[in-house]
Amino acid sequence: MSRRARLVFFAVAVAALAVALGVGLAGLPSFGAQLSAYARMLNELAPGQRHVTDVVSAISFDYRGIDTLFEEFILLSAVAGISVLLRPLSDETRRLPQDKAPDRTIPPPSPAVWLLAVFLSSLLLLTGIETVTHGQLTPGGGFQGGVILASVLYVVYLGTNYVTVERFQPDALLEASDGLGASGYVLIGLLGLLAGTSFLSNVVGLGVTGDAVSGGTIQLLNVVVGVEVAGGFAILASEFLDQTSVIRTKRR
Amino acid sequence: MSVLAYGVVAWLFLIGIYGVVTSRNLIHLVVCLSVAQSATDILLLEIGYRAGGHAPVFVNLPAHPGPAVDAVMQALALTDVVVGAAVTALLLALVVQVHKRAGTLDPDQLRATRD
Amino acid sequence: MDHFVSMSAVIPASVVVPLIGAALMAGFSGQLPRWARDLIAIAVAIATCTLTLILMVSSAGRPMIYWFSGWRPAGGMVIGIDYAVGPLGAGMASLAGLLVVAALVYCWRYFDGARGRYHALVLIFLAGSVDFCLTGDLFNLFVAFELVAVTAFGLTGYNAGHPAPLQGAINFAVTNSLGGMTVLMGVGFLYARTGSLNLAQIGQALAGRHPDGLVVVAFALLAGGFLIKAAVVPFHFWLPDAYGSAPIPVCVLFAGVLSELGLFGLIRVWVTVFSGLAGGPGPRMRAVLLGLGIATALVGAVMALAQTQLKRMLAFVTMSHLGIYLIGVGLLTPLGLAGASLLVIGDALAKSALFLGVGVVQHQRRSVSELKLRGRGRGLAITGVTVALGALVLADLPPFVSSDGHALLVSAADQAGLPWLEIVIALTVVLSSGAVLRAAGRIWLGWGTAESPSPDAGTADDSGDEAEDRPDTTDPAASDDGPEGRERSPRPSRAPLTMVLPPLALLAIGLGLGLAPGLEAHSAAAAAAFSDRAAYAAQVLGTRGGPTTASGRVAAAASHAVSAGGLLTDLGQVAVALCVAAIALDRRTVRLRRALATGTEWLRRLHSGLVGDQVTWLVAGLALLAALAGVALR
Amino acid sequence: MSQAVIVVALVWVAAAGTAVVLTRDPLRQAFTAGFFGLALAFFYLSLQAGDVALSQIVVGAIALPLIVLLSLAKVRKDRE
Repeated sequence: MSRRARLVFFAVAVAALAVALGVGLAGLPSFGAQLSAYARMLNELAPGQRHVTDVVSAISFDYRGIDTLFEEFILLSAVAGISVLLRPLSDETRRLPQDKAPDRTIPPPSPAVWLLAVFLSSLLLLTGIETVTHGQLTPGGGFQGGVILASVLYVVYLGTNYVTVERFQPDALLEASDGLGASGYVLIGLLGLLAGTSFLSNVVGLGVTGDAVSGGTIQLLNVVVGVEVAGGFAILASEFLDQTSVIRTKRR
Repeated sequence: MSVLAYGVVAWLFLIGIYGVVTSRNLIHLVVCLSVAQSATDILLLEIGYRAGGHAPVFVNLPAHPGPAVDAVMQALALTDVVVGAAVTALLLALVVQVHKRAGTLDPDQLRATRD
Repeated sequence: MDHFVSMSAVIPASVVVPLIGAALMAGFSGQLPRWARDLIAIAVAIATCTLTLILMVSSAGRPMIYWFSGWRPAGGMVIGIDYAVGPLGAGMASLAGLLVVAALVYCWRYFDGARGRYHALVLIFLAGSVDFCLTGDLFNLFVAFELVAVTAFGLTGYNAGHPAPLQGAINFAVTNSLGGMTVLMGVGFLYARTGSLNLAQIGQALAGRHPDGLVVVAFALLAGGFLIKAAVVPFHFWLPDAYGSAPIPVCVLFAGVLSELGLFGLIRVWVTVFSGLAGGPGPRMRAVLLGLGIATALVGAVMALAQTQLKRMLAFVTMSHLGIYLIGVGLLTPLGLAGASLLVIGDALAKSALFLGVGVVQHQRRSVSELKLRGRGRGLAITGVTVALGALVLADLPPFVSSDGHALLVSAADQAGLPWLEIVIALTVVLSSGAVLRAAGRIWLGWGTAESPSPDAGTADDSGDEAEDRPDTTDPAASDDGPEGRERSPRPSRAPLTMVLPPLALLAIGLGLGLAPGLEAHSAAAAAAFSDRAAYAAQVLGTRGGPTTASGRVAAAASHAVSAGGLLTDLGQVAVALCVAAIALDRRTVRLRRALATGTEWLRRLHSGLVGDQVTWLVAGLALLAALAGVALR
Repeated sequence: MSQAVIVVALVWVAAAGTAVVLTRDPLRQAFTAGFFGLALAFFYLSLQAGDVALSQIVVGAIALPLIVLLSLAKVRKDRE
């Protein structure tokens, strides 16, 4: 199709689809008028049954915990897929940028930048841990906290130097945390089977509602998800960073 | 109110697809796809909204807080946000490589799979 | 009951095993030697396949319901997520397991596997397929849809050094992500209407009601998403781009299960959710699905005949067979579903064998172009036999299992009063098998010419020279693989047995299944149980259901379906497919071929490989589907 | 009150989403996309969905724009 023909065809098609969507949306109950019995029941029961204050976390990690298990593996597959796609190919080399001028030493970052990085990274570290571990109490949890934790690494990069950090090769550690977090979710699920009930049953002591340690496996699952997501997002960003900074196409 | 709320869902979904169809740059195309994807999250949360409802977080509530909004739809939207992020990142990795191998980002210049 | 308690751990184990294996593979395989990675991944896949086979056998007669996190329904309301395990779903899952084993064994010597990430992705693909086949929850079905899709996108682009796989992966990812979005919107619509995410409970809430606009559009969005995955016309454009360029072992998984999952999702949701609607929507919906199936079958077959790039040809062959399955599924009768199921199994084995055979040729001769390979098959005799046999099995050569499926499908069409469907199916099968046989004749017998019949031989033909098996990584960590990693780079003079044998093993399994007695009756009983919405809902929700339909009656009808007449039809199909190949190779028919190539030029032009075109067709298809659903359901 | 907030958020989301699609230059689009991510987070907050809003901020307003920018940087570097 020429671009013009495609545009005309698309205009007709999208108009028809808009009508169809409109018909469907018009059948919805009016906005804000209705609450399903399922939702009402869970809102009522979850705090008492699961000793949580954030009902969303009870649904994500307990009532519908298997959804979140597969969600974590979607993330794991995306990270693995990106690592496959962005791996250095046979016509590419990994070269650290300073190779161009081997005798040049990298200037250390100025004290102000360094101080800021230390401050920011510790702040982010605390926020991330707090977000991960309080998932059952307040909005936030393993996923959100995990992304925050992953960002710590990049603040460290900012404060020091990408190349310096790269020398430590944190990749193996990040990969391990990605894989460990994901398998941790499955292993915690197996506790339920070992206790003679179902996979992913919440069989750990639930604690007192509102306490820092409460919610049983809901909290544990938040922690392992935090570990997985932190590793996964850090790998993700580092794969893209590698592409821009150290991976080059060999000259033929 | 309903018309506006649900209309935004259809609008974002369709304009996102419009962006995909007319895009001249694959990075632009991928971001447009994520706009269409956000329409689904909005739909879920709107279905779960209860006028005057409070967040499904049962802490520090007044004596008679009234109903909370639907926590189930929030849990689903949460999953979908993660799925959307995963797909977008994966697509961007593909785009970076295709630019290396085909030398262009214009989707209409990519002819490797033409029949 | 005791039996069920011991069995019940098998149900979660069927996803736990591949997931654990994948997570460890993703996290630690850098520390493992290469042979250990291969061995562990193969063991995990075999274990998963065995677990799902156990489930298939033990759920025959009575489906098994498993509630995750221990939340059983209370007061008629579903709280958690269930797996509703029946023989049909478990069988599909074990097929996925078998093909994953084949794909892993085959790649033992095929490529480095990107430090175990290939293994991790393949195992997650398997776990996602199992989840897709077993789940009884609509949103969980969406999650499985996305899980399978995300792994598949990454696997498609595995050969990231070439433009074609990358472009195929982009087209695949964009269209199928849109499919995921429409599925999720459909989920939202149904939740807003029924307040449930459980298939059985939604179906109960809708049963006996007259569908309004919301239900119609919800169906169109769900069905649209599944049909995109199933690559049904006009949603099919991504399939040849992705399957035609993915690495061979990945093609095996895709051609065998990926798109079939889309059809499985469609029929699962139709039966459990929509089939109880008032107004008897069955017959009109049948017309819609049959129409789509016929179009897909014929377009796929014609396009297959027009290809000379072997992988792309097999991709279109796959598509044409998806059309046939949709015809079987779309009859909306247990017998049709049973026929389609057996065909899915038999064809999956044959198509996988074909892809693996092409992989051997590519590995040894560095090309997948039928024309460039003319006469160069000598020395690859076993593979030649494999490819020819695979093509004949696709034409329903008895006594392979696909001929049983074909017989069931034909008798289902007869029972539905649509005997002419047999002709459509035969035409499709003959053309698509003929295309493969033509290629085999050219490559192994040196028949025909080395030039393309179509006036402007497509650029796609030339992309065959890609070398997938080169060690395409210089990552220092990857070369830690040691001597095994190096050994792979010089080309052995003969194809390794791990490449030559898996396709033959798959064909042998197809033969064994075809000789197994009572397979038709079993599959028909499974399909009858699958198609009974009321019984399904009763079992999931733990209520007393009405009488289950007489699955015995369907089974009896099925065992009569295989007759001498059916055998003759099958042999006739095989003979005509051979004739098609012979005509296509005969030098005297060059004019006929030119005319055909010119006549189908417009169809080839539509397959432009441009993502903008594909999304435009997708939007048009969704709108069309919504209109058709409106006519069919109301 | 909350009604008014929701209306404002809806209009903001629709406008920002449209702007993202119509911004054809990917570099500028990365910034409009971040802005759109914020709009979505604000809207989710107005619908009392704190968990989703937080996810949207970390993903839509930070992580994805960052990856888009990195992809752009790579593409520009290849062109040199």
